[in-house]
Amino acid sequence: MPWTRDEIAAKAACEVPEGAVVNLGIGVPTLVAGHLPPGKAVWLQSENGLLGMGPFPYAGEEDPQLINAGKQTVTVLPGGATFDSVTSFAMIRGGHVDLAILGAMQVAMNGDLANWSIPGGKTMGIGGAMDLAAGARRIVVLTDHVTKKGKPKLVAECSFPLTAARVVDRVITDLAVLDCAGEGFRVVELAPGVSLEEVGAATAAPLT
Amino acid sequence: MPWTRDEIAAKAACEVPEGAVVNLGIGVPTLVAGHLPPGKAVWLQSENGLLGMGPFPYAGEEDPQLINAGKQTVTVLPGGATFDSVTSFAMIRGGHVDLAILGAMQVAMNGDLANWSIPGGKTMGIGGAMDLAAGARRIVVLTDHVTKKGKPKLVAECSFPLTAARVVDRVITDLAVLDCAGEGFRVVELAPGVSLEEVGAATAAPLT
Amino acid sequence: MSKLRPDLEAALEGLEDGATIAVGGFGLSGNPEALIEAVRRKGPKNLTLVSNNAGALGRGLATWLEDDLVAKILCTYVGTNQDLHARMAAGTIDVTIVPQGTFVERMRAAGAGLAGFYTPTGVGTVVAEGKDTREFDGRTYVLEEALPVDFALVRCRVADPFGNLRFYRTSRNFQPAMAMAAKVAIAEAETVVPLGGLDPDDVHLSGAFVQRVVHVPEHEDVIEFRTVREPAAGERGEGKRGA
Amino acid sequence: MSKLRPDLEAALEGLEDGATIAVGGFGLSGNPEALIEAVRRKGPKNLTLVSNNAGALGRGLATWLEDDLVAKILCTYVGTNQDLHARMAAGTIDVTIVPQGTFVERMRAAGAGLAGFYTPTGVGTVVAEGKDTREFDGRTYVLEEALPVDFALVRCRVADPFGNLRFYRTSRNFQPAMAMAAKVAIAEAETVVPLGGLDPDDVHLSGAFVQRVVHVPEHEDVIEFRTVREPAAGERGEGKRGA
Repeated sequence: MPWTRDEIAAKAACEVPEGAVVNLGIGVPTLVAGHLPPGKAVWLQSENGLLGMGPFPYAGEEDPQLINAGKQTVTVLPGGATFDSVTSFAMIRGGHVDLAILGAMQVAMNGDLANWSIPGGKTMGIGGAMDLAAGARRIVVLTDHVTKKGKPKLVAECSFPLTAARVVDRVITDLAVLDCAGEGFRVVELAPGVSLEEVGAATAAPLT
Repeated sequence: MPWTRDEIAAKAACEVPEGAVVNLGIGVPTLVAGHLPPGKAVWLQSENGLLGMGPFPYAGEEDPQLINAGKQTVTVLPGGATFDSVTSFAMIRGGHVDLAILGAMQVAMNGDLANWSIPGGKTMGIGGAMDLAAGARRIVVLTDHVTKKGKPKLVAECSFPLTAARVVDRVITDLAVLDCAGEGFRVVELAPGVSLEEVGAATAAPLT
Repeated sequence: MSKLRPDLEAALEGLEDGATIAVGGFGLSGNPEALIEAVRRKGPKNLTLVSNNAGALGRGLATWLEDDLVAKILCTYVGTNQDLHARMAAGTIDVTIVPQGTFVERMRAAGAGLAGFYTPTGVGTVVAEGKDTREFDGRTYVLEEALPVDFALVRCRVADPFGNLRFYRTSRNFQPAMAMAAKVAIAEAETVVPLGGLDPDDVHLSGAFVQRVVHVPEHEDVIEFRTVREPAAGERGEGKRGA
Repeated sequence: MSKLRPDLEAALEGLEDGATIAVGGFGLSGNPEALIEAVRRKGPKNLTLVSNNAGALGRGLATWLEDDLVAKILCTYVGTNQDLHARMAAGTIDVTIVPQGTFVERMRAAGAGLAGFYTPTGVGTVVAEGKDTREFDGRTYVLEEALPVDFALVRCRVADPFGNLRFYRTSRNFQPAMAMAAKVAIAEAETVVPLGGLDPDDVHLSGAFVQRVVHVPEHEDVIEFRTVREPAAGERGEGKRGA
């Protein structure tokens, strides 16, 4: 049985080392925060200028000038710090973010990532996506294995505009955990009841 | 009669506009602070990370962690701010310092400045000199017109290693106030009792 | 010589048609709301707007689009800015979308007197097309150039008459870099304190980078996505993001 | 997971022969004195030292020269550092002198993930010799490359267990950029507060840039030039400078 969104997020939470500085992208990556074991010290970075992001505030305690990169009201944990965007992206590009967990439209077997624009679609923008993809020390992508129309998202070569080239280390989908291995995807783990053949059929690149 | 060091500094003080951000170099430029009219708001910058530098502290009030770029104990005025060297040199190179008043070994008629190294001499270093010369909006040089051995310091072309090329606007010496005018030095004012001929004889470049 | 201006109109002196204006704030948070509204009233045309989002929900800088003040936009994220989507679709506005780190670093470079820098961001993507690339230690970087602006409009928590500024929480964002990059940086301050009212170590941006200050205690600070947690629940949830 | 180390030796773990070490402080002010002394005791050889002044008056980093720990120095000003002058004259040390703004910006670039930048500083001088230059808008700039280091030793006023740092007055100087540029940034803190002991807006350098913290309440902070004014005199005098 394929993993649910929450199960994918729980898998991803295991990728987060103690004490790590982590940036969580839009979509399923967001859910990872909820699956971190209590007591595990993880420093969530929000690229609008916050490290040590806490949970949403209690109703009535929202601060309009304390938001995350999704413009949602958040809180700051003890030990958190605020800074300007120059410093925030210095942190990101300079390799001081240990891990970015991102969504994707396509991931290629060589690690190419496409997650910002669909040709012919409405352009939402780049935001911090390209800096995060280029700068974070490790990139883990969380995504459904195929699109809603059943098309593979793990491909030999991206057809969508790239966010960054050769940056993705690992992909966690509803079907499997896979590493980008250059000439193909290396299967690390299969979802319970999912066969290698099923994963292969849903992937537009070799499995190695 | 040639101007004294203090008279040179007083002349230079007239070059400082109200409200200006000013960096004062080593030697005679240092004396300019003492000649600013009381009540004239001037913001002295010290490139080690201080804007709004005040006078020396009273004895017993020295703070070893509040120094100027000459490593002397200083104070900070109300409205002053401290910052790191990255920000300090961003300020300097980015044109946010209105005026730098510097010493010189040689100044060329095209504005070339040499004030950091004498060939064969002991090298003291560059410090902030090159950034100030390249970055401040206006450069005024205070210097004796000739060396202790009587050699002209205002020249057609610098023989000493440059600090920056084509940056000096004005030179105030013991003999005259002169502007760097490309093909020569333009005499703006003569010290009392000093003739144009005397200045010309002491200058190794045309007067225009 | 105070940099305090008596009102918004005085603060905007010299802002004319064709100006390039950077405006601080992330989405609708930490915007210089009064200055934005005052520019709208003034009505300069043919502006180039440098802003992360260029407004949202029909508010803030979106009102400049509504009034057709803006000919060009440099931004990083369009997102839910329907006014901008509509104008992009209609082709009535020239929009350049750049990576956020490059966006702010280019302004920082302008303010710091640097002509450009080599960044890894955007290499191998459309962002690097037509730009110089170069290898350093086996990795490819793209040359991005400084982005100076004519005016910067920023919002801060505290200002003094010299223009020393202090910001609050995540409303600092692009504001310091924008001020640095501007010929004329105008700070809209919630609080104005006398000289000495800020400890030297508490200043976030030195007055050397700020030309004018205007005191505007009131601000709305629209929350775009009000997210809260249940008092009982112990769950963490930073929610979705997207800019 | 605290970054606090129990003692100086633990803080210096892994610092070996041949390391490139950046050390904060301006002259003898704001130096990480205890870390400097601990490195001396440890005695690694063949170091590359990145420091504005490399010590003075036979103190601070000058003791590393005395013990022949240093093979190369990158600095901006030698000044009154007689130990360094002597070794330069004897040719027993490889010294590169660079402009101070370039010195610190190169470390900032390394910490910010940028490979290099174009600066106007040094154009037309020996500093630009052998380096690429390029024109932007009619002005010439020289390409300076990022300067990463293995270790940074910095001194701060306040640290917390995550490594968030706050500095005091002009002792901030090169320390944030050096920490950013380092694989391992070690902060010697006068005071250590618990997490939350620093307001988020009061942090000068985020713990993301700091790997280790060691608590050293005592520090000497040598004054190189004690300059004072007469209580009676109303004169201003900022005195001579030179670094």
